[in-house]
Amino acid sequence: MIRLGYLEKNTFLEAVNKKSGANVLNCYQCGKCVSTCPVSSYMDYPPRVIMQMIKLGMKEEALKANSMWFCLTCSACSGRCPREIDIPAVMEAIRHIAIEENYVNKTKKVKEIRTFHNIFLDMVKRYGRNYELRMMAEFNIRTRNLFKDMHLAPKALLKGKITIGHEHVKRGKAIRKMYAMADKLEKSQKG
Amino acid sequence: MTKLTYFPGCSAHGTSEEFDHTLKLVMKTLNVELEEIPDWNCCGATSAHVMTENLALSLPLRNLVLAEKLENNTMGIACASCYSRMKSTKKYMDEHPDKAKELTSSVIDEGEYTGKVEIKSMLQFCYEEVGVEKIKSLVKKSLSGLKVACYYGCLLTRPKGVTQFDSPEYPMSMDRIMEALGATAVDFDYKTECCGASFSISRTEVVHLLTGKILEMAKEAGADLIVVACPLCQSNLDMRQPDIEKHLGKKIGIPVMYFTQLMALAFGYPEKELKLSKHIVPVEEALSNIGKVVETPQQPTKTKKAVPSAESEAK
Amino acid sequence: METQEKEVKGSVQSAENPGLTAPADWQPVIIGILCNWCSYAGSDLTGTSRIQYPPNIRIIRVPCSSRVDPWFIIKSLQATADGVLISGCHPGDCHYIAGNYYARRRFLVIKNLLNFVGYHENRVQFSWVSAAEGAKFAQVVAKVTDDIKKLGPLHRYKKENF
Amino acid sequence: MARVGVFVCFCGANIADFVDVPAVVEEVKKIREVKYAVYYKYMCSDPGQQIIKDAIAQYRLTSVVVAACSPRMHEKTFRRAVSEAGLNPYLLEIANIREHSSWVHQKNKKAATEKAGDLIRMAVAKSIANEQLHEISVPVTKRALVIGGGIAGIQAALDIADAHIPVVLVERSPSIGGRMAQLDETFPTLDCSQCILTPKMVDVASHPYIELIPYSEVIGLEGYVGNYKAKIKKKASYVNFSLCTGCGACTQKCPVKVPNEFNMGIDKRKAIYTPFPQAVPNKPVIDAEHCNMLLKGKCGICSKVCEKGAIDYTMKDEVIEREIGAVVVATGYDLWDPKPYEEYGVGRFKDVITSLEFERMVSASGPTGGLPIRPSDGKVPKTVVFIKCIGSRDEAKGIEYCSKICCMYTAKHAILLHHKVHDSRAYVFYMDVRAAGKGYEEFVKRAQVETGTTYLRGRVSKIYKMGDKLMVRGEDAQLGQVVEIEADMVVLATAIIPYKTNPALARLLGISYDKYGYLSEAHPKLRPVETAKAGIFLAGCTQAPKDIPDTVAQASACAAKVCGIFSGDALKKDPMISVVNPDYCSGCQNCVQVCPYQAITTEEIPITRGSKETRTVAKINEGVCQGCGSCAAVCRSMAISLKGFTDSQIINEIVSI
Ligand SMILES: Cc1cc2nc3c(=O)[nH]c(=O)nc-3n(C[C@H](O)[C@H](O)[C@H](O)COP(=O)(O)OP(=O)(O)OC[C@H]3O[C@@H](n4cnc5c(N)ncnc54)[C@H](O)[C@@H]3O)c2cc1C
Ligand SMILES: Cc1cc2nc3c(=O)[nH]c(=O)nc-3n(C[C@H](O)[C@H](O)[C@H](O)COP(=O)(O)OP(=O)(O)OC[C@H]3O[C@@H](n4cnc5c(N)ncnc54)[C@H](O)[C@@H]3O)c2cc1C
Ligand code: SF4
Ligand code: SF4
Ligand code: SF4
Ligand code: SF4
Ligand code: SF4
Ligand code: SF4
Ligand code: SF4
Ligand code: SF4
Repeated sequence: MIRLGYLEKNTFLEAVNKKSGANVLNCYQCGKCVSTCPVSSYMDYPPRVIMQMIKLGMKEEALKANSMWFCLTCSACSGRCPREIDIPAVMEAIRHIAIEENYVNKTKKVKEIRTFHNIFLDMVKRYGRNYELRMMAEFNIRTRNLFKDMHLAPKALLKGKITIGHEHVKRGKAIRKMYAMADKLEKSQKG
Repeated sequence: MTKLTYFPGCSAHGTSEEFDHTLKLVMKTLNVELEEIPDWNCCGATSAHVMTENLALSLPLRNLVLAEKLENNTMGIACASCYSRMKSTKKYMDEHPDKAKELTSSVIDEGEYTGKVEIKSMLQFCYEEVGVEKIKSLVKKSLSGLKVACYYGCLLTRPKGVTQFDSPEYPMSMDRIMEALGATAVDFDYKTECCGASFSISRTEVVHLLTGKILEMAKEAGADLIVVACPLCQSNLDMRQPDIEKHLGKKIGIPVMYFTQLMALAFGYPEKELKLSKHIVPVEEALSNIGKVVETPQQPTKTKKAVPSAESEAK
Repeated sequence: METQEKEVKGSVQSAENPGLTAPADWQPVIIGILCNWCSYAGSDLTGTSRIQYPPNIRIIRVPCSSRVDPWFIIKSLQATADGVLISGCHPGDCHYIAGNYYARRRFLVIKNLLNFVGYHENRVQFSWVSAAEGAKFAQVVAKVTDDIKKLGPLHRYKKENF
Repeated sequence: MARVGVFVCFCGANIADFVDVPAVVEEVKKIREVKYAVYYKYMCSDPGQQIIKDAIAQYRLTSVVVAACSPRMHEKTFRRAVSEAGLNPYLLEIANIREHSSWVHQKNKKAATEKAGDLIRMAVAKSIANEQLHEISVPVTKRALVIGGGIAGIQAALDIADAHIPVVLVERSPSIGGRMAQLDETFPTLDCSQCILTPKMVDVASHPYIELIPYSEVIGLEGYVGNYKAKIKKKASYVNFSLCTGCGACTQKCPVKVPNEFNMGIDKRKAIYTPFPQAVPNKPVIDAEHCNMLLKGKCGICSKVCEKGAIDYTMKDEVIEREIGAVVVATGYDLWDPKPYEEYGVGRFKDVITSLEFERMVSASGPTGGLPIRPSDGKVPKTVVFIKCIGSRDEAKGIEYCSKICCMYTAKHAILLHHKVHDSRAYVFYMDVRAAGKGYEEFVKRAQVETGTTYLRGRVSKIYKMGDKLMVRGEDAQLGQVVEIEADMVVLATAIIPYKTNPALARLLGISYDKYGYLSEAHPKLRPVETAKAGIFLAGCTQAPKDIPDTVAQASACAAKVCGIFSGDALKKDPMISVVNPDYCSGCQNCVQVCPYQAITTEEIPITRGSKETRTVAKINEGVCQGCGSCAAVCRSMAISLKGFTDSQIINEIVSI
């Protein structure tokens, strides 16, 4: 049971609206997003329910959910939402709030998703470009699942789908500096 | 000769070499010179925007700034994912010039951003700038007999406010190009369903489910092969197909080709230029349909016979 | 108004013109111009409900708040009034479709004019009172009266004309 | 010099307890113009009124002030009394010393007395500037114009005509009947639409007081209430109706086939056609856009087969005029085109149809003989999914508002499906079930319980094809699960919208319309059938979506309003309206812009008497002016005065305090 009562100020709603540029109060719970979303069945709460949670100020529950980590930003839902809500932007907003405020969902699946993204970003940081084979390998090492997808590798290599060497951005320094500066900016914006 | 700024994206020289290669052949025939952005970097697709705000904007923005240094007004992007990131960043920067200034001055060290370069996907470029008529006129070998299902994925046409291209629900541009080449484009209701590309590595089971459905529907629609315009779509649909078949417990065996490969073929390039050996699901059988007669699906006759006509009643 | 000789016990200082003072028992004159259909009917209801309010207001009935010519306001301030209240129907309820919108717009212009000549903008107030808002009318009058009392007597620029 | 009499009332104790009335009277007597002042216990009583009447005669009073209760209470009473004494009733003024003084300052008799004195002083000052006014009488042409011949227009026309008032009914299409003629059985009682409508249509055609002008449009309206002149364009029908017997030989032989709009394009009609078998008038017209003869000068078959020689290819559009006194606009509604719902395969999937198409199919006289049929293969569908709120309540693809009737007709369609195909299964995707009306919820329950229709709460997100089935995917929000239904047919309850032609019609009539194109009523609650322009009324869906019962109620209300206008030979109007003094008018036209009733136009007058050169001045139509005074307030030249509330009256009040 959830107990509701006087809510002086729904700061969670305000924060999400501000960050996403959407107005979650517009949602009238039609569920069109839910049946549109290709991954709603993997989510703890599908988009429609997330909207309702935000409206009710259920911050912790919403931020701890895995939903926004599964969102593929495919924009299928927002293209169909009759109330024109930018749902992926809302998902992105709560994802960022969850990171900032340390609410991130702790399940293995979400961890793996985050690991992947971190590897990706590291890769780009190092080389300025990404490189699939290496990413795959690193992912497997980090998630302790050495043989995942490895059956694909020989065939892919053989067919030239994946190459062993890879290209770098020449001015790699510039990229690394960008990372540092973006990070600094992020922090200054918060503080 | 028209010049076009070109952003190949990270896959072009890896998984999607055949795309890159055939794209260049096609552009040669179309008399378009591709000018690659010097020292471009990864646009951060699939990951940056998930994790951080400023980095998600800065990675594409650096490319936009570099692109402005070339003289061309338009930039063509091969990968749908890169296209989406770059175009939405451009839209954001055009609407928030202050943010652009902040990032170009404090994060990226490559100069100013003015927003003068238009962004198009290569598909969009072929459809809008070249045009179906021109493509048709250049066909040397008609692809008649070949039935294709055009798969656009989510990011080429969505969100509408960003891409400003074709329909987000049932686009037809690639279908029209295929028809111009002589092929038959089948009705395909899963054209824009997401294939889950960004979970390709981290949540493979999701990809299996989503991609499996797309492949099945293409088969159901009677296509000999699927045509795509994005390397991520291609590798998900092609490379993972054997796994999906295992997962579904049935054979699908539908090859997945780039629209540029088929354009190159129709423009008269020999098959070996298409780099068909790179495909995991073999394409040769599908291509052997070229030249065969296709029976067009019977248009069911109207309700006529089943019902008394209104005319007889009007008497 | 009767001019009576009053004993000066203390004094009220004008907020606009600190040099001016008035007797402590000074009572302002307020002219209320009310539209027939909403606010006048509302003020009648205040009466029938026997709701009490300060006696300083003198009410003039007009068909619609849009009938209020800015000149009436200026004339009121020139003549006897220390303040003016204009009251009409709520937005969307105007008996004459949209008259109260015109009135409202004109009123904003008048406020600027008042500021320009150095009168405090509270001297002229505008309100929406419906035929059902007897209690609200009393509140509005009380507030306006209070506001004007705080401002003190109006320094009339052309007093000699009257 | 004015001679004013002042009559102050005690109202028993109501006034006298809190206002020192005798003192007030003494005070008032000091006013120069006051020739007589008196108090009495109950001024409104007969003896009280007699005191006034006697004083008028005795003191030759030129105006009267009664200091008593609110004018809203007894102004009429005292006006009557004054006029019985031979004084113009508008020379009376009332000082409201009860509601505005004795009742609201009960703790301060001194202040209340002083205030009462001021209020009387003000009334006296005003009354001095009062003028004699006379009720305005506007002659009326007792003929009504009804625009649109749907059920709204039909009902309004019949009700007015039954009161022996002539009606001109102008319908744009070749037949009256409107949308209701296209319906099968109707909710909430399921009586057959044709059975209840056709007799009314026939009544219209045969009514001695109704002039039916079909295939025509109103193209101009001039004048004001009671005195309008309408221009009506009769489109060329190429059939001489006075010769044609309606035998139908021509329509049978015509070789040109065109999609039949009456049947939503499910079948075909000819280039010469009567829209439906029960059409009124039951005469064909030639569709000039498709007739070979008119397009290419070849054919002429219909003329050959017509024994009466009724076909006339040279017929031209014709403009006629009618003088009328009031207008009822009943131009009905159109249906929203669901094309933007690409995710439902609209346009691609033949078996995704609209509700009106379904309605035509299940209609016994419809193109499929009353059976729902899949357009793709002619098979009878077994599983049918109905989707509500298509285009309605959808800001992204359609319009924001709720179309009001689709919840009900969808329930009806589910029931009708069950009646026609016994072993069928209906699913309804809904967001809310809006069934507020007499017997409506019960009707929906009937659909849910008796026919076993399954209601699922959620908006469908996608329809795709699997073989010859339509896969309908949506969330059942109650289950919290995505469901997919394998359907044979999908019916979209498309939104109701006004005709695109409505704004142009509104501009030509001088009435307003909202952002969607619906015509606007004068007040949403209290004047729902009137427009802001006197003498023009609204009935039916042209004002907002509504069902037949509401449409008919509104139409009858319009008829009552029209009959009210025509109840006397002239319209009596309050004389408290504005007039322009052309000598002062500078022609700035500020007044023209603010008048909410478009009562002000301009005219050209000679610059000086007898001069040939002219200047523009404002002119107020006394038939239209409602006396709001907006114009008087904006006129910088002080050329306008609002009678009863002139500048001098109000200024007198102000300066008398
Ligand atoms: C699928 C469906 C099912 C329905 N079922 C029911 C039901 O079961 N029960 C129920 O109560 N209601 C039902 N309705 C609603 C019903 O159709 C309407 O309430 C009713 O028809 C409204 O009548 P109307 O006269 O206002 O408009 P209309 O019927 O649209 O008539 C308007 C007329 O005006 C004419 N016109 C338009 N513009 C002009 C012009 N400029 N000049 C001259 N003429 C013009 C048109 O040609 C038309 O003849 C249903 C509606 C739909 C769509
Ligand atoms: C809580 C609430 C809020 C509402 N809010 C709104 C709103 O915001 N907007 C809106 O449009 N509507 C609103 N309504 C609806 C609105 O009140 C009604 O639509 C409207 O009052 C109906 O008017 P009526 O004249 O039909 O009935 P009533 O107002 O009930 O009048 C009937 C009269 O008949 C008298 N009477 C009864 N029997 C007899 C008899 N046998 N002989 C003589 N006299 C008799 C009664 O004494 C009464 O005076 C609201 C209703 C409720 C309950
Ligand atoms: S589609 Fe939009 S309105 Fe409907 S439930 Fe989802 S977010 Fe809410
Ligand atoms: S954008 Fe995210 S929430 Fe929306 S449909 Fe795609 S995956 Fe689902
Ligand atoms: S005239 Fe008015 S105040 Fe006088 S007795 Fe009659 S009701 Fe009372
Ligand atoms: S054949 Fe002649 S008479 Fe008969 S319906 Fe046609 S026009 Fe009329
Ligand atoms: S003349 Fe025209 S309407 Fe007549 S039969 Fe020929 S095509 Fe039909
Ligand atoms: S009446 Fe029902 S179906 Fe129609 S728009 Fe309103 S809620 Fe939707
Ligand atoms: S506002 Fe006055 S001056 Fe101007 S046109 Fe109207 S009447 Fe004439
Ligand atoms: S008084 Fe009002 S209605 Fe009459 S003309 Fe002036 S503005 Fe129009």
